[in-house]
Amino acid sequence: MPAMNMVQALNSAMDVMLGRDPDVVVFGEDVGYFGGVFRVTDGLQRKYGAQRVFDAPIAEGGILGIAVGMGAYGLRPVAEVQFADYIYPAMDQLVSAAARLRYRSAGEWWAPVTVRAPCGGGIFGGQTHSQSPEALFTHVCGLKTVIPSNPYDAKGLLISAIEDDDPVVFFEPKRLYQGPFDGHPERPAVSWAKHPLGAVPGEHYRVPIGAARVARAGADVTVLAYGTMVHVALAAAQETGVDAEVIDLRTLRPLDADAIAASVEKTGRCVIVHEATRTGGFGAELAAVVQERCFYSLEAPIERVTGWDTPYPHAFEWQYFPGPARVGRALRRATEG
Amino acid sequence: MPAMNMVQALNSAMDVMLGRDPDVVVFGEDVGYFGGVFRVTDGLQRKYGAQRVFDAPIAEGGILGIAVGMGAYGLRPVAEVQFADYIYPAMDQLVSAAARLRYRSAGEWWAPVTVRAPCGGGIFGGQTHSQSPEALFTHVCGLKTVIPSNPYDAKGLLISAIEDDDPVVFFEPKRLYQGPFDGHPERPAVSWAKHPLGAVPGEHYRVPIGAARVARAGADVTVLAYGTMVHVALAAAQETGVDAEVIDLRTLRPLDADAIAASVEKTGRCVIVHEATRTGGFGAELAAVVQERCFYSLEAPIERVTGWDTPYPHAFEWQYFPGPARVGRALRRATEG
Amino acid sequence: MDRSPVLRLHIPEPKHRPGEAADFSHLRLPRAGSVERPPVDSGAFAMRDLAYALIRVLDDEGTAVGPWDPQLDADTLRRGLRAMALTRAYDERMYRVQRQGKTSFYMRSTGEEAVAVGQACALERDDVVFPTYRQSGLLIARDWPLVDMMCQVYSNSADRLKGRQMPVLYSSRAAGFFSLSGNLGTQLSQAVGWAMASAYKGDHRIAAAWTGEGATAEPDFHHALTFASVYHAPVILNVVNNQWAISCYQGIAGGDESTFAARGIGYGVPALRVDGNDFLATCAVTRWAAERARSNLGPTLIELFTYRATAHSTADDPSRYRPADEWEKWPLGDPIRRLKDHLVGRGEWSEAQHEAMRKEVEEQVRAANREAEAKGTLDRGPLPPVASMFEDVYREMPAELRRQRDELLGGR
Amino acid sequence: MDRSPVLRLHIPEPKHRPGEAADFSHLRLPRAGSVERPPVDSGAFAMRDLAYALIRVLDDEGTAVGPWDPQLDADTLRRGLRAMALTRAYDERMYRVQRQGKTSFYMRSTGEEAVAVGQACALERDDVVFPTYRQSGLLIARDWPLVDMMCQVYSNSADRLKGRQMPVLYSSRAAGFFSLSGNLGTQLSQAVGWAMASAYKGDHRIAAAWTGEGATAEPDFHHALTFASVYHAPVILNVVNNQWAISCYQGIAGGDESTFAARGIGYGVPALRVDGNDFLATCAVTRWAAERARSNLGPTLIELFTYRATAHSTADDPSRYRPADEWEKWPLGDPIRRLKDHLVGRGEWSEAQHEAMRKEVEEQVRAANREAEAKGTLDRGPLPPVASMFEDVYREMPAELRRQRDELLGGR
Ligand SMILES: Cc1ncc(C[n+]2csc(CCOP(=O)(O)OP(=O)(O)O)c2C)c(N)n1
Ligand SMILES: Cc1ncc(C[n+]2csc(CCOP(=O)(O)OP(=O)(O)O)c2C)c(N)n1
Ligand SMILES: [Mg+2]
Ligand SMILES: [Mg+2]
Repeated sequence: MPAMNMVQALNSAMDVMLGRDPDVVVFGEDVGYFGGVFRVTDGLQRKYGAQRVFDAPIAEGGILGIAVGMGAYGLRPVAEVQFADYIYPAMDQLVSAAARLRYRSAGEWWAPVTVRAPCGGGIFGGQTHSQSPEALFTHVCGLKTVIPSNPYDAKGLLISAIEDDDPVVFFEPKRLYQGPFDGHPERPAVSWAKHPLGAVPGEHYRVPIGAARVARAGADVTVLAYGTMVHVALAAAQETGVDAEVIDLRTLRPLDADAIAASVEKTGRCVIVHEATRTGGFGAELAAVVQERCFYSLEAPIERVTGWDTPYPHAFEWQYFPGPARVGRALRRATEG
Repeated sequence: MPAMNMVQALNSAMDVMLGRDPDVVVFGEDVGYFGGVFRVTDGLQRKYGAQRVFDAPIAEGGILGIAVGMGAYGLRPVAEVQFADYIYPAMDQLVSAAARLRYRSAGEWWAPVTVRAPCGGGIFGGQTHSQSPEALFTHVCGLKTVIPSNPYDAKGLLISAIEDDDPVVFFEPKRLYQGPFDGHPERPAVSWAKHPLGAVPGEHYRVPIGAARVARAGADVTVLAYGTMVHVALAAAQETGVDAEVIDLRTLRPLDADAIAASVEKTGRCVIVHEATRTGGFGAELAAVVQERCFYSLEAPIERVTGWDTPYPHAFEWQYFPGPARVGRALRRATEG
Repeated sequence: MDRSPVLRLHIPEPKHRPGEAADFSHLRLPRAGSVERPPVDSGAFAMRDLAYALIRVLDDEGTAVGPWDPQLDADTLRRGLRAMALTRAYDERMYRVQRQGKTSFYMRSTGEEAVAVGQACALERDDVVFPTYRQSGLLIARDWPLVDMMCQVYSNSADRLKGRQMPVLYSSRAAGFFSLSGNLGTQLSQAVGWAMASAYKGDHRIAAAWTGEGATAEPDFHHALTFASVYHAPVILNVVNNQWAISCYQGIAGGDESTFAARGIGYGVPALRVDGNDFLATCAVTRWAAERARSNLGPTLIELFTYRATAHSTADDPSRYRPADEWEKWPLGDPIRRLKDHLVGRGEWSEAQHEAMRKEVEEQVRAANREAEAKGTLDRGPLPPVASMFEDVYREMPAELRRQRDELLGGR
Repeated sequence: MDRSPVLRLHIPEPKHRPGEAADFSHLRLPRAGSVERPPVDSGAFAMRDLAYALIRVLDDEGTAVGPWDPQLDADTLRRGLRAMALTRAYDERMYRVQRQGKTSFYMRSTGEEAVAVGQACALERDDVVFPTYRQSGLLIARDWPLVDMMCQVYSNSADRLKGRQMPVLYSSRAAGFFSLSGNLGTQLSQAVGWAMASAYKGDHRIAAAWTGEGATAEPDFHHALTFASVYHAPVILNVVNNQWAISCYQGIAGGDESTFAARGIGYGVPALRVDGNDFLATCAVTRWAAERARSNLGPTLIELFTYRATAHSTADDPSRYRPADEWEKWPLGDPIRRLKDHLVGRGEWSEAQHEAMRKEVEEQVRAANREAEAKGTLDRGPLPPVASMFEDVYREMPAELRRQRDELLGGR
């Protein structure tokens, strides 16, 4: 099986879908001729032509607006927002249109739109190239939210998203594009080629939306994580020696609450990790669900390890980032609590 | 003291602030000559002139954009978004500009903007005149979020918001404008004149942002609520006979976590009520905080009673609305759990 | 540098307010027939003066004159007249049932019937329209059953939208009528996307979208013009300038500084400005734009100059913000009367026929309403099944929503 | 209706791509001095042809000609020339230190110096500017200390912005330079709001804002034009059309269909289009617009036609998407060379003086950089205190943030 990094895996997902389905079109700022500022759409315009893979004006709201219209026609648009930090101008079309069209028309019209956006810190992008705004979308009924943590899932989930008849917000942790990132910025990047989940089939396959994955089985504490933080959690477990069960959520909405509950019922303890700001982050929903479903199994407070409640500061990226040390301390607290 | 309904109290807050501070300006769609579709700015243009109270083009993003610029100049703009459901086009200016300006300029510039928007259901407004999107703002660091439940607080909080040097999103539960609403739509509206918190001083006073209020003292279970749901919770307590301590949060961010923790530590049980959709709603953050702070005092799972995870349907407003019966059942479950 | 005079803030004000007499003498209304009709492949720059003109076909005597006369046969015109009359009768009836408490809300398009009906006449039945709440006439012109529309207004048991939407926020895929949104403007860029998709697929169908002049300030108007221009989308973008946006006169949207049609020019989108109360003219400009779109020449922006004759909605009271006699004084008249006069002048219609038709459409509306009310009204039901509330949020109901539905049904 | 030909989707393409030779022969460049200068109280409609023209003062011999000649004295011009040269030298140095790994990122304005510097020359020092990342020349023209700018680029211990912003996202309230945002376009409507506030207060100060041509597609551009038009805001809205938005040529923003200046007309905003590489011309049009704004005549839209000579940023490689020789072939030349030639032609400058000045500004930059590096670089520090990360989220730090700060400091 070919080894792919996450950029290649995502590219392959679009390649496969453009090849299979003439209704798939791909567009966004710089995605056409250039192939995207992160090269995720590299070569696709050359292969499928400018009518199917094209550059769009710098207007995220317009990009989503036309995507909804194309979806209503019957296409499966895949729109890129260049950074998750720039998704806000598209908020109205996402919330008021994409997420509501099927409901308000009682199923007459719908918008099978996939919105891809790189998220998270780790590239010294400062506060406007590092954000993780997923919780603004997981609150919106009608939207699905997906965040992969590795090339294999990235491709399978993106294919599922494109084939999905509901709008999907698909966040790509940019720090993982080139290699698994265990939270230690000082270490040289490791290649996805050396990671089992960097083995990615070239052909069509799906990873289902709504199903979590056990990234590490363990007995002492359940760690709920997604995206970059899966790898940080794995590093923290290894470094602390805490026998953590690390669950890679993969999809935030619909949430695989059964998998979560099964694990927490087993371990009796839970640590939630995300890079997004703490207050009102998706970790809050996870904590609420866990205590609702597993109250009588819980032996310690559910811990949240998250980005601080500040914008992502350029100079303090690594003090902001919830790294293995912070996660490790939470693992200890949770297992000792 | 004059009896005021919530519309009058809010109007009085702006009147007082326009009178005291020449840097206060009020604008929005239909707020000028007409006085607002809910009459909240009625008479203010006549009294203070069109330069201070004026109509704006139908562009919530533009309204917030000019508000941020005015704030940067040194004014204290009070902008109305006609319905909270129409705040999404302003998302980028709120999140990327208003909330970030002070931080990114290290205090050189800031945007003391107050954004008022009627929220919540109860007027057969369907999915685009009934929303409660507060959780999209409570997740955003740099913003404060306020939701009053009565005329006295509404005036005092709005004055505090206008005087605040940070941007404040101020949601007004429209169902409470004319009278306290206990969740029984079939009952005729009760007048605020008959409610102690309908007695509102005509002059300047503040209700501090960040301080919750005990709406009803009780021993058996803590109910966390805000806006319309405070009254529903009170009705549920009365109807079930459960001795609930009902806390009116008033401010969601900054949250009065100490008041919450003190109550839950006392009662050992907690029910959270909001009208907004459940998944990722502000109730999730409340549940997370409560279990973090009071884990060892909790005797039953924290319950969330919320709007369903669907848009607000026109014909089923009252089946959607989390009324006293649903809250009452949660009170029973929490006290029996 | 000289720094006087001191700056001051300009706040636009309409010419007249309640208590004053309306006066439209400041309007520059070109003679009917006086505006040239450029070829459909003209560029935005070359034909830019049309954005400041006013295309009129019917003159003061009701005669069709000039290069924009669409030369419609009398049957077509009688059909249009009837659709306009039916729209008005429908509006009046629905307004009344709202007042009777049978539903929550209603919005009429009185005085603007030549917009939707006249433009429908220029479109193919399978072109898809992306309207606002004030183009119900599109459905009526496409012969969509009144009963179906009424069931939506009542949110009743036969409402295809399952009681989810406020009255008048119709949807009819079968009629090529896109689901109406309460969020102003959003349909504009969606229509462009739909049209781009149609072009991408080598389809024949074009799209048309409408906005009020007030909502042109929303970003979607800008996005629609930008994207339509860049990709030459086969779309017609219509601004219905009915002078008012709830309580705000069109100056608050920028109408004192320019026309709304002129917005198009700067984007390279050809723009036409038309007498919105002249059925022949609205049909003619739309035909021009449709031909342009179908010939891969790209989008057109049309401003339809008209007047909102009644309140914004049943929740509104216009006497609070505009002179009582504005509609009376409105110089472009009543679109129904004007088309009737034209047909009468051509010897193709008579006052008696008109009166009979008026009664007929009223009866048609009354009968439809009886049928619709039998299927339920908002105040008394029957309504759709309450559990349907949980459907269509997603294509398949996720587990959490099933749980919530069961909670509601189980009274837990 | 004839339904052929079948629709097809148009995707704009630039004339040339990598591997091909650049060619600008399609550009219509009016002769210098040939465009009229209307009175500042002209309406957008009356002067609409200027949006399609190109105001040029310097002719091919470097002589200032025509009605737009701002008749600047030689001292002013020499100051402008020096500020442009300093901007370029500063950019080159900062580009180099980024390449050396001393900071994360950098963006140059090479080839566009006459935009910021020429326009600064027409504004009062206390007017407030709302720039993008490519108008650092505004700070330099306002004599803001290079060391301070460099400390921002390094996010070092002396960075007034406490290491929070990416390089070049400066803020200087003292220089009337609004805090730069990474979110394209947002500053445009903010400038309009600031200008409205200034007008409301009876102030003298006006605002000016800049956007790239690419970002005109964002809603804020539309909002800025709409609100500025409606309230006659004393603001100058500038579109820097440097032909590229990262990898997208200006046609993707609509530039093949119209000019960006022309966008203004439809909103009733007078529009000027200017040779952005002609210092005299950029200064002259800005003066015109500033006089208009200060006379309560409202906003002006200016398109500055120029070329992005270098990469978008240090993260970009333009050889992947545009011909290598475009900058060389760009017919409007290098703004520094053009102003130098003009001064030399007037006998007010010489090649030797120019060379000396070039060395001088380089030395000035080098010295400043030594000073700045001594205060820290991103890679080696010292940086601001880490706890400062929690400041300025709110005016007062809320309890929850204090707790988080303590958690960080306590290593909990
Ligand atoms: C995004 C958004 N903002 C505000 C509103 C509230 N609103 C509904 S109709 C209306 C006025 C629209 O005026 P116009 O566009 O001129 O259309 P008209 O009603 O005249 O047909 C307003 C402000 C809304 N529905 N959506
Ligand atoms: C809202 C938003 N969307 C996208 C981006 C990413 N981005 C940064 S610069 C740029 C291109 C801007 O081009 P233009 O406006 O022409 O300015 P120029 O770089 O040419 O000066 C893009 C797409 C952004 N910063 N903000
Ligand atoms: Mg209108
Ligand atoms: Mg550019």
